[in-house]
Amino acid sequence: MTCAAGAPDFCGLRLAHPIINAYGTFDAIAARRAFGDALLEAFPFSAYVSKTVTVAPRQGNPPPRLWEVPAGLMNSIGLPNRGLEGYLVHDLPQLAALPVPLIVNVMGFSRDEVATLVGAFAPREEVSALELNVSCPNVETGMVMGADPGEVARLLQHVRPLTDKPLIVKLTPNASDVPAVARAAQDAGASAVSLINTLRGMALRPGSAEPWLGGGAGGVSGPAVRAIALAQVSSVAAAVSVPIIAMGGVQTGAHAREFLLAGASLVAVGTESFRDPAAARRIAAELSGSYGAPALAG
Amino acid sequence: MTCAAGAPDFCGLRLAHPIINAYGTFDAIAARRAFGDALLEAFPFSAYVSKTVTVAPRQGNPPPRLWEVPAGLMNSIGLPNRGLEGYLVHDLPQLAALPVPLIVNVMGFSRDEVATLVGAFAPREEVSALELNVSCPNVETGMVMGADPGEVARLLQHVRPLTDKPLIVKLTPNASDVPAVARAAQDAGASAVSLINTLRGMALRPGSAEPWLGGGAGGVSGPAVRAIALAQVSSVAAAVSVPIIAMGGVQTGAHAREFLLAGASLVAVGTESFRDPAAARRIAAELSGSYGAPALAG
Amino acid sequence: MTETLADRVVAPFGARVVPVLERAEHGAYLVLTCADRHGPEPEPGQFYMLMAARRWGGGAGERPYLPRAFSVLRAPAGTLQFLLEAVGPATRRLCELDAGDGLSIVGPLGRGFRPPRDGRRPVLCGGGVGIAPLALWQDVLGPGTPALLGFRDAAHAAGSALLRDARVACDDGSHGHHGLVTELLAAELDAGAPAEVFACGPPPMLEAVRALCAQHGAPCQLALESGMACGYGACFGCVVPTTRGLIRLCLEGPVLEGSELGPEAFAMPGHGS
Amino acid sequence: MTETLADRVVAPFGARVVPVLERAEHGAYLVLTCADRHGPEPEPGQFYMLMAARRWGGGAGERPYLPRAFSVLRAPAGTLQFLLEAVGPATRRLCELDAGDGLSIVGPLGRGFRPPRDGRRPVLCGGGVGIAPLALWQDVLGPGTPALLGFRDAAHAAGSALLRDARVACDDGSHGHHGLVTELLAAELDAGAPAEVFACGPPPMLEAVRALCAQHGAPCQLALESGMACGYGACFGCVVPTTRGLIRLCLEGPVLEGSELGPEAFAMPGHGS
Ligand SMILES: Cc1cc2nc3c(=O)[nH]c(=O)nc-3n(C[C@H](O)[C@H](O)[C@H](O)COP(=O)(O)OP(=O)(O)OC[C@H]3O[C@@H](n4cnc5c(N)ncnc54)[C@H](O)[C@@H]3O)c2cc1C
Ligand SMILES: Cc1cc2nc3c(=O)[nH]c(=O)nc-3n(C[C@H](O)[C@H](O)[C@H](O)COP(=O)(O)OP(=O)(O)OC[C@H]3O[C@@H](n4cnc5c(N)ncnc54)[C@H](O)[C@@H]3O)c2cc1C
Ligand SMILES: Cc1cc2nc3c(=O)[nH]c(=O)nc-3n(C[C@H](O)[C@H](O)[C@H](O)COP(=O)(O)O)c2cc1C
Ligand SMILES: Cc1cc2nc3c(=O)[nH]c(=O)nc-3n(C[C@H](O)[C@H](O)[C@H](O)COP(=O)(O)O)c2cc1C
Ligand code: FES
Ligand code: FES
Repeated sequence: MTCAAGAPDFCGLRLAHPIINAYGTFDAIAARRAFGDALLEAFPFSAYVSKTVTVAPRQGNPPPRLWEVPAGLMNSIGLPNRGLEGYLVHDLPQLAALPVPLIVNVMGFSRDEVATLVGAFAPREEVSALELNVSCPNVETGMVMGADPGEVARLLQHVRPLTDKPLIVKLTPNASDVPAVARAAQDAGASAVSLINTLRGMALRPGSAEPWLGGGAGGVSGPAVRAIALAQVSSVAAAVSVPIIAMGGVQTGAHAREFLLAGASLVAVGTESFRDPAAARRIAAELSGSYGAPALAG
Repeated sequence: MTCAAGAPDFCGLRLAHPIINAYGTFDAIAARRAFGDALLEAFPFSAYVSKTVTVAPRQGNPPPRLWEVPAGLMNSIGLPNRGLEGYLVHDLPQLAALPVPLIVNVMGFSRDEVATLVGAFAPREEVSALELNVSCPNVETGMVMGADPGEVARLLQHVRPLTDKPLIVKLTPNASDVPAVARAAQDAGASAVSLINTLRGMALRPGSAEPWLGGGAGGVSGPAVRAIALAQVSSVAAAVSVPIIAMGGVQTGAHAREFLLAGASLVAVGTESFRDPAAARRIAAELSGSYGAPALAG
Repeated sequence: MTETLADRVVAPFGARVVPVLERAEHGAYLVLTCADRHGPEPEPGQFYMLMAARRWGGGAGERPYLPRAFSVLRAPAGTLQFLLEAVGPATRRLCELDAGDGLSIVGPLGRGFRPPRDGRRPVLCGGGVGIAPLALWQDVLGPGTPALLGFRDAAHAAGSALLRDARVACDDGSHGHHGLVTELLAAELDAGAPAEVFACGPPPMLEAVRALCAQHGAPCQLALESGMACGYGACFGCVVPTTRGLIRLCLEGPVLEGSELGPEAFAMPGHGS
Repeated sequence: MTETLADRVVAPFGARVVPVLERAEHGAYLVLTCADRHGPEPEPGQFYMLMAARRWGGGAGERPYLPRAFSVLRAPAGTLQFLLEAVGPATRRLCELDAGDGLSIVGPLGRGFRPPRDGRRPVLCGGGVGIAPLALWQDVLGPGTPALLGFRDAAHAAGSALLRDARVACDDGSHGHHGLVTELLAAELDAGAPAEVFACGPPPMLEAVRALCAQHGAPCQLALESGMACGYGACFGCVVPTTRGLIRLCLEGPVLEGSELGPEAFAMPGHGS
């Protein structure tokens, strides 16, 4: 199921290249406001995954939500979103207008909530695939569901019958045996798995014993976690045959290629997009070998 | 059980300051060869933990054993050591001559092997405490034993009766529920716990799909893992009342203080000693507030 | 996309590396001028995300890693100017840059100042490095626009030369009024015709300005700070509490209406210095 | 401690920051001279672990983080000289340093060259940046000691001026003998009295030297490379396979006897360039 740097076929979707966005790290609606139509003309991802949707609207965690770590970022965003209704009314029409297939990431606090979300998107033609977030380290159940193979299997058995669309399961890296969870997901009907989500971390407010982040703990991403991500992707690839979306600290085409060599079908770019909103374009170009270093622009 | 930056009492040992070495990152015998007696006069650690001893001698993993990651190091050393007999004959007499208490780190591939090791050191007056390595990510059983509360409890029940010395359990960070493992260790008689060991990682040989490290996967340490370590120490501190030895990316007195604030009694310095063999002296001085930045020496 | 509002100048998509043309010290501050021949002209109050093109990282505590937000100070003919104060690893690295070095920029970003309402006369009020966005705004509003600026000491008060006819308050009495800039502002609000205040500075100063303007019934537009990772709405990290709930400052601000803010907007760690 | 052997000059305990005094380019190489008034005089073949005192990090791929090993080239009166070739993030950063910049050093470390045995005449053989440890050794052995040096091209061959009366082989024919330095060595071994060879260079060259010397029954001392994290035996990372098993190169080397090495010592990724 791995593919070279060419045009990949992912769960039946034909994509222009293997680089997509990491869930929750690129708000295409906001980016459109910041960069105008140029964003659509040079859209950097071959598929777009929207930020996690929950049944009820969420404000997210109180600020501060960010802490810079050596070669990385720790965040405690807390899944702010308009809720299912708000997403269907406000976000979906705008995201459907993007020039690439749309993957919707959903999260429920119980199996029934996940079923509600999957059921709501099942009939939507605008939606090419669904992703189940069972790994967000910021919300109690995410940690628990995604860390246990049995829990993941029961969830999949519950929601798999509700849709024909590809169902991707995002794995948590904070588990003793990630490949076992991946295998459980595959055996219960997952079409693909994605990893890694952020690693649980913490920072203190300088000079105090209080946590810096409004949400207490946070999740670490960026280059600091890349070697850890590569190890997990490689072990999961040895355990499953469904396609893998790999991510964690990808900054260059060479990094993306390493994840493909380790067994991934697609590679997602997250934190690097914060340093350059068009980073994924450069990465896709480097991957396909067509990239020349730019001169000074000024 | 936490202590401020003063002279800590750790499991009955009176130590000059809270900074010790991270297991396997400082070979005092080798350092004595490189730096001569100056090492003993300015010994940077308040207690010395020797590299993991196994029953049989081990060559360790084939090279390459090192890979530099962003803000950190990945290693796959594989616990090279002379074995129990060699340690008792060669290493112990030399380490007993160090000016600080000696903690011996042991690892067995079965409960009986651990018992052999604990039994062998129990009568040795030169040894102030024993540490059980159940977390080394380079050896198959380490991952398994340390990730499961039941396994750890059974191990402790087996070896706790064999010695009156403090028994420290080194936890693995590659577990779904590290506090549960810590609690199991405490309930089964562990005198203290230490964390974090390295996080499982991997690198590829440039331009190939083969792993770079001779041992395949490796363990990530250094500043890249500090926020992750702080989160784990903080959760473990909330779960146990025995003292905690904290480590992971400590580079400054401020970092050490954060671990103490998060609930640790001692702080270990590992990778930073590779950048400066006397780093722990600076860190201890910064912690006690007596450190002035040095001028250019040349 | 229905939410695309023509309420701002939009940035080119992607980071561009431009050369630094000049560095000029102004007491405790540095003004960095870079070329940006192809970028749009920024509006007063907009900002850019900046990184050194080389060696961004490896500073104190192995940081910086992410870019940082900086208000545009002025933008004369195909160039951009930023006002920097070295407070941490990123600003220290930027302050090392010299002519010819590369600067990675994304912007202009965010919503800047809106014109004063109801014919009110504009009053500018800045504190410390927060005077930066007021310079370009004063150029647009007209050189006569009063600028009340507060600083810590003489080395910082040197920055007041960057605006026209600034009236200065200094904490240590070394320069102008001995006291807080909000004392100058209170007098100014009492004195003249109905005013609208445009302010930028440290959170306690902004909170004092907000409270003072509320007392005087004067509208105010406040340029806030908040820890940002991306600057373009991607990370949801920069939120501040408002009467509309938590909003992304990089997208809805950095300039917000005083009337939609309460004291809690200025009481968070990491929001401003 | 029974294993403390007086087989080496020991280093002061701890890293010290010393100022760079001079940078001098020699074709593709840089010679960096720093002060080290209080350090001991190094022995030929010993090495130091180096880091830039500032901005060590934030280079390509967010590296370097760890220090790197460098042979001492020469050590005239209270100074140290290193020969650098920019091949990655650490060497690139070190090559940026200029007079006045701080260099963090640990050393001298390791075991250097031992004198030739049985009255054998010494022959030096170096390749590329591996000529570095031979310079000080030639000074000690005497200026007449033959030095056979191999380089890739003319820009690199410029480094040959750092030794006395060097005979040069160049891959591209631009300088001296057109071919491999081991061809010069074979001729030299055939020619004179029984020799002992001292060599340093890329792994394939060292392996060729080892095999050639074995053929000729000439002992050889080879200065090897290996990826190092600490340089003082702490990390067990730098091991190389020998007839004694895996040994820590930083502690037992970097100079090893050819007789204890086989081809596998030169066939590992990360061991030399
Ligand atoms: C819209 C906007 C415009 C701005 N304009 C200017 C300007 O014109 N000129 C100017 O000098 N500054 C400006 N700033 C402020 C500047 O972006 C910040 O001061 C910047 O963070 C400094 O980075 P640093 O690395 O130097 O300092 P930091 O180390 O980032 O320290 C700055 C503050 O960040 C917090 N902090 C400390 N450590 C961390 C960490 N590890 N992770 C996260 N937060 C941490 C603390 O609260 C600290 O006081 C502006 C900010 C915004 C949002
Ligand atoms: C005893 C000794 C003496 C030396 N003397 C000299 C000298 O006098 N002059 C000199 O120029 N050099 C010398 N070297 C070599 C020098 O230490 C190395 O070339 C150094 O690693 C270069 O660092 P870098 O970051 O520039 O390049 P690196 O990126 O470290 O590349 C160098 C090699 O390291 C490997 N590598 C690549 N990426 C990584 C990674 N992430 N982690 C680990 N390994 C990686 C590859 O094999 C690569 O070819 C010596 C080495 C030793 C051991
Ligand atoms: C600010 C931020 C917000 C994120 N939000 C989500 C999210 O809503 N859902 C999710 O599954 N993962 C989320 N992630 C995790 C990313 O999808 C990704 O797994 C992780 O950042 C590793 O990739 P990177 O190192 O390239 O950023 C978030 C990451 C960041 C940095
Ligand atoms: C080279 C190296 C070797 C190590 N060997 C051991 C070991 O033998 N036993 C053990 O329990 N931990 C070992 N560790 C883990 C360290 O004790 C420590 O947990 C880890 O490095 C985190 O601390 P640091 O970031 O300060 O290095 C080793 C770490 C390194 C870098
Ligand atoms: S800085 Fe990322 S959303 Fe505002
Ligand atoms: S480099 Fe660490 S043991 Fe040799």
